[in-house]
Amino acid sequence: MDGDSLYDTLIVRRAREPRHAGELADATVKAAGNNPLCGDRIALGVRVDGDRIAAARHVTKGCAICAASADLMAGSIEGRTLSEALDMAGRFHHMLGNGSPVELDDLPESMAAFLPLKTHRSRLRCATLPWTALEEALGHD
Amino acid sequence: MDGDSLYDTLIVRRAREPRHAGELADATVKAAGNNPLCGDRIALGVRVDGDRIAAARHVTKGCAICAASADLMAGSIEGRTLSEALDMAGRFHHMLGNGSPVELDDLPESMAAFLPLKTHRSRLRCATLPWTALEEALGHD
Amino acid sequence: MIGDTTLETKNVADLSHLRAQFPILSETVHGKPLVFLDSAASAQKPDAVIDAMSTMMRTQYANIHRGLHWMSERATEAYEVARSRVATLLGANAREEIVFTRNSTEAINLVAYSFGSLLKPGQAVLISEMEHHSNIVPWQLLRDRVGVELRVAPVTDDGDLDIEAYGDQLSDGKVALVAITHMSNVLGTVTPARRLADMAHAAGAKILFDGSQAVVHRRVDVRALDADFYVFTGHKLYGPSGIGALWARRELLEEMPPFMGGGDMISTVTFEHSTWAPPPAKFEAGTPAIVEAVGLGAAIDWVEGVGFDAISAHEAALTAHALRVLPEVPGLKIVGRPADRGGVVSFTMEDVHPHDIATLLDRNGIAVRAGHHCAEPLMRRLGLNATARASFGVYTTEAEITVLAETLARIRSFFV
Amino acid sequence: MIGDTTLETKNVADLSHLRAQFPILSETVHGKPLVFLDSAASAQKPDAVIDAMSTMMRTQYANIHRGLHWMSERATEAYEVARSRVATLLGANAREEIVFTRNSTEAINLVAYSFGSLLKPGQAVLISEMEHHSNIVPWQLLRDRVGVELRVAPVTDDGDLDIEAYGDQLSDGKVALVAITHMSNVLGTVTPARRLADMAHAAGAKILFDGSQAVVHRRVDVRALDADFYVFTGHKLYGPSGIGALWARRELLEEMPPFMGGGDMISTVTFEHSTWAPPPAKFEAGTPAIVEAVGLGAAIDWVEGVGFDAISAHEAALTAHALRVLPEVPGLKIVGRPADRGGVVSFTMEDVHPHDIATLLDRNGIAVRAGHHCAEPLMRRLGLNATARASFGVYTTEAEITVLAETLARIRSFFV
Ligand SMILES: Cc1ncc(COP(=O)(O)O)c(C=O)c1O
Ligand SMILES: Cc1ncc(COP(=O)(O)O)c(C=O)c1O
Repeated sequence: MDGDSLYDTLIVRRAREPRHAGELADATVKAAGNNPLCGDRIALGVRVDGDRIAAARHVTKGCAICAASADLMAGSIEGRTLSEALDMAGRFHHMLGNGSPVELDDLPESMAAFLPLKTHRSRLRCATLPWTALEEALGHD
Repeated sequence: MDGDSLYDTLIVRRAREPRHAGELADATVKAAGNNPLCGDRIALGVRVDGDRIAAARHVTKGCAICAASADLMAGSIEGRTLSEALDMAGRFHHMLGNGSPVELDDLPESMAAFLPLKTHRSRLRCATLPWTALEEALGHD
Repeated sequence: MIGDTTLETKNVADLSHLRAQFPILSETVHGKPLVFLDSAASAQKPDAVIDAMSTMMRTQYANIHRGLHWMSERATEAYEVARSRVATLLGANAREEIVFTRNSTEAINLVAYSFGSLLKPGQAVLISEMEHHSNIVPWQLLRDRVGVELRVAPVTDDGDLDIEAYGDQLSDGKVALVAITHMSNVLGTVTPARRLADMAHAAGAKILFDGSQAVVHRRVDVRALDADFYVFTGHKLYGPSGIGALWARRELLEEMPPFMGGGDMISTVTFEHSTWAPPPAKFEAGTPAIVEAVGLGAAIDWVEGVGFDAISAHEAALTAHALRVLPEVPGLKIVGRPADRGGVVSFTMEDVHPHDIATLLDRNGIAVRAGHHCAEPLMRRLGLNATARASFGVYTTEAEITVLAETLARIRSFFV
Repeated sequence: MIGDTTLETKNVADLSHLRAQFPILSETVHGKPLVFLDSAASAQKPDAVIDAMSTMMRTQYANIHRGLHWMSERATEAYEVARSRVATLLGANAREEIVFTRNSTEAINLVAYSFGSLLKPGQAVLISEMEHHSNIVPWQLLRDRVGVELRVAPVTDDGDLDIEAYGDQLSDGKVALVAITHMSNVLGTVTPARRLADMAHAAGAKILFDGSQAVVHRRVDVRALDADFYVFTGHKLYGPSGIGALWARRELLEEMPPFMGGGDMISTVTFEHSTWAPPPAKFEAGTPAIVEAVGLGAAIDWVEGVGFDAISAHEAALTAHALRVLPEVPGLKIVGRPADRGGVVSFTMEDVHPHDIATLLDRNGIAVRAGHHCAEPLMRRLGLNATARASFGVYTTEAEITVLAETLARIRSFFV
């Protein structure tokens, strides 16, 4: 679409056909994210096994960016340790922050799809909402 | 003073050495004028004899323009009928108003000293205050 | 109204001449020419306004009132001339009936604080379901302060005010004030203002119109409407930010206590007791937005130069065009079908969130708004979280609306 | 401070370079070059400010917040950058502690309404005898609304705050808030702010400084002052009209209820109940003065570029010069001899009313203010109806003050 890298096919596809959507019946940790400004809403369920995330699922009602971010996040934290997941959250925030260019090394390559948001700051929260919910979930663990 | 026609020597002289200042012991009509914005204050006493102004005196505390206007007014209304005096008041207001150029015919020539006030609208009330007090005095007669 | 009376079709050169007066319209966004369809949020400014403001600051600026020197007298005069412009715009009886505020919001809050302080528990304020937050929250704050009741007249499924229900709300005679929009910023609905005023008055209520949107699109005459209060905001009327106005009947302004205290609104001050200047000064505490008032005056001059007949015909044509081409976009639904409407069109598109619509339009240079448009209760009534909204100004062209529709179709195809 | 550290004596070319940035300074008045000695009422604007405003309106304007498109994002960013500039100017901990208002007056009224609504009968607000009406009337209105007591700390014959009496007023612990000027607009008095804050805090009171004059003349650091609230107005700081700011400690802003209701200050709205956005948004209802905030940011940049050290040294030199040459004018009396003063000098002249002084100066191109300067109670304390006041800006020259003195001498000779 007119050379638009923001709505990367990845983002649109994941928003339309999420792979990690749904309730997690045996979740050990839950969190909700809510952006009153635009009505985005995410419910996150995580099953923690020891210090590892065994499974993560989300129910997202919102824009494509939020939905795709939630789904990509859920996929990428599964199997990671808690501290690895929190570290990823930090990197995600940093990637979209005002700071210096980021090495994406430790983030799944797919996350680069959100980079154009740096020039759409009003939409930043759509992408970071799932990660903020995750941080809250694990912080409250 | 730098070609200044507003502070015409007439105005400055009359402010400094008024000819019609003071209380009028046997005044039949009194009125007070007050400009809270600048603190100008005038007390006017008029003795009306039949339909004629037999005498007029003022006590003015204020700027030179107000003081001179009060004194020139008092001088020019003495001996006039009430309706002549009110007419003069109307002409004075009109002279300084936004309207068309005025014939000064029926105003004493001295009044022309106030004409430059047309470009100092913030000072207009200083000159008109005595006349407004007069109108009030006679209106209340 | 569509056809040869529009600005555009009458003389296309007119519109390009007119567009040339808005410097921002030649900007590009993400490499595409700017298509600005967000005028209901805030309109762009013609040279006439920008220049009036800079010229004042470059050649004739000083604080107003109480200044005895030339610059101050000139500035005071310019400020008061702007007040007269507003009075003429609204058909007010006198310039003293115009109070300058920052915007509509402050004007409504002024009434809520000042007129509101005269209300008593047992009395009610009546608003509608389609109000902007600016015409809801001040009354909630008043309710919580004073204990009045806050009533809400519903809207129909088409997005019109439910007149019958409005009448019912008035029927017990407890409503002291109706505060209602003259035109909805979400649906474009133009309310039947004169009828609402008559009904309010018959029930013993005063009526305030939120004219933020209406004043831009049509000639408003507060006397013909028989209004008691009318508010609008300068930045939507091609004027500067930071300036708006309240019109109110002189008797009301005289009765009402001051809102804010400070310089210029007093007659005398002692520590024990102060007395107030007559309106409008009583309501303009402190140094006002002097240059902005002058800019607003220039905006009004400019708008009057174009003419409200031409403006409303142009916007009616644009709106008709939009209502023709937008529904052809697959999955697109127009929100609301009001009986009488202005140049504001809200829509949703199946499978695409309004925020994604807005961002993708933006990447094509097209500026629309998406969200709740500061009208959450209306959104809730409509069963929506958000809509996308295209809104038209005097500089909007049919071609731009066509581009909008085409781009929306491409966006949609991208998502399904 | 006088001498080689001043802008002027350090490098005369500097000042003419600087004056060249103020287009209005090359205007003539009644055929004479403008000598603008009324900066304390409102300062003139440098090109940097005028251009920042026009450029924004020409190239990058839209309503801020909630706009997802490029123009809106750029405008929002510019607005928030301006907020950061204000935070830096005042030494605030965070930009969220800055609330944009129209002017000082609105900022004080905001505190009086919002913080004031938390006060109870039995508590008191303490002001001083040298306050501007803007820092008197809002507290009178609060007194009448809420039933608090309004106390007044006297000034000495020199025009300083009577510190002992100030302490006495605080001693019963009933004072909840001190609201006091940081610099008098009549006498030039700079109050010992940190000491006043310490005394207020020791007595359990919060303290608000009216920085309308102070912020122009000196570097202000709200943390070093240990202030709780600080207000100023943009138009005196070489910025646009229509914009000012309130700084308050974050905890206070969080505790305080909203002042006005409307768009942008809410979190969610239902008719029953609304919740508020966090500060500063909670206090900025409606579309703010966007372009004016950006203009204020440009003014602060410009002022910081000149530097507060240079500015205060320059103004100290000008004031010293004025205090040397003015008393040589026959019949002239300087009003007030405060211990610490800024670039504002009030005076009277025997046999010539201040209004006549102002008008006659004006006819010579010299702009001063005359009247009660919105400080009637102070005038009454000084036994005066009015004074004439010359006030200095960064562009004022010693030569202009010399011309003032010479012209005053001629005026006086004309009257005696
Ligand atoms: C000391 C002081 N306080 C408050 C104000 C009020 O400022 P504004 O009119 O911009 O609100 C002024 C200026 O007039 C002032 O000098
Ligand atoms: C209908 C309506 N009312 C009120 C407002 C508030 O205007 P402002 O933010 O300028 O106060 C707006 C615009 O946002 C509006 O569209």
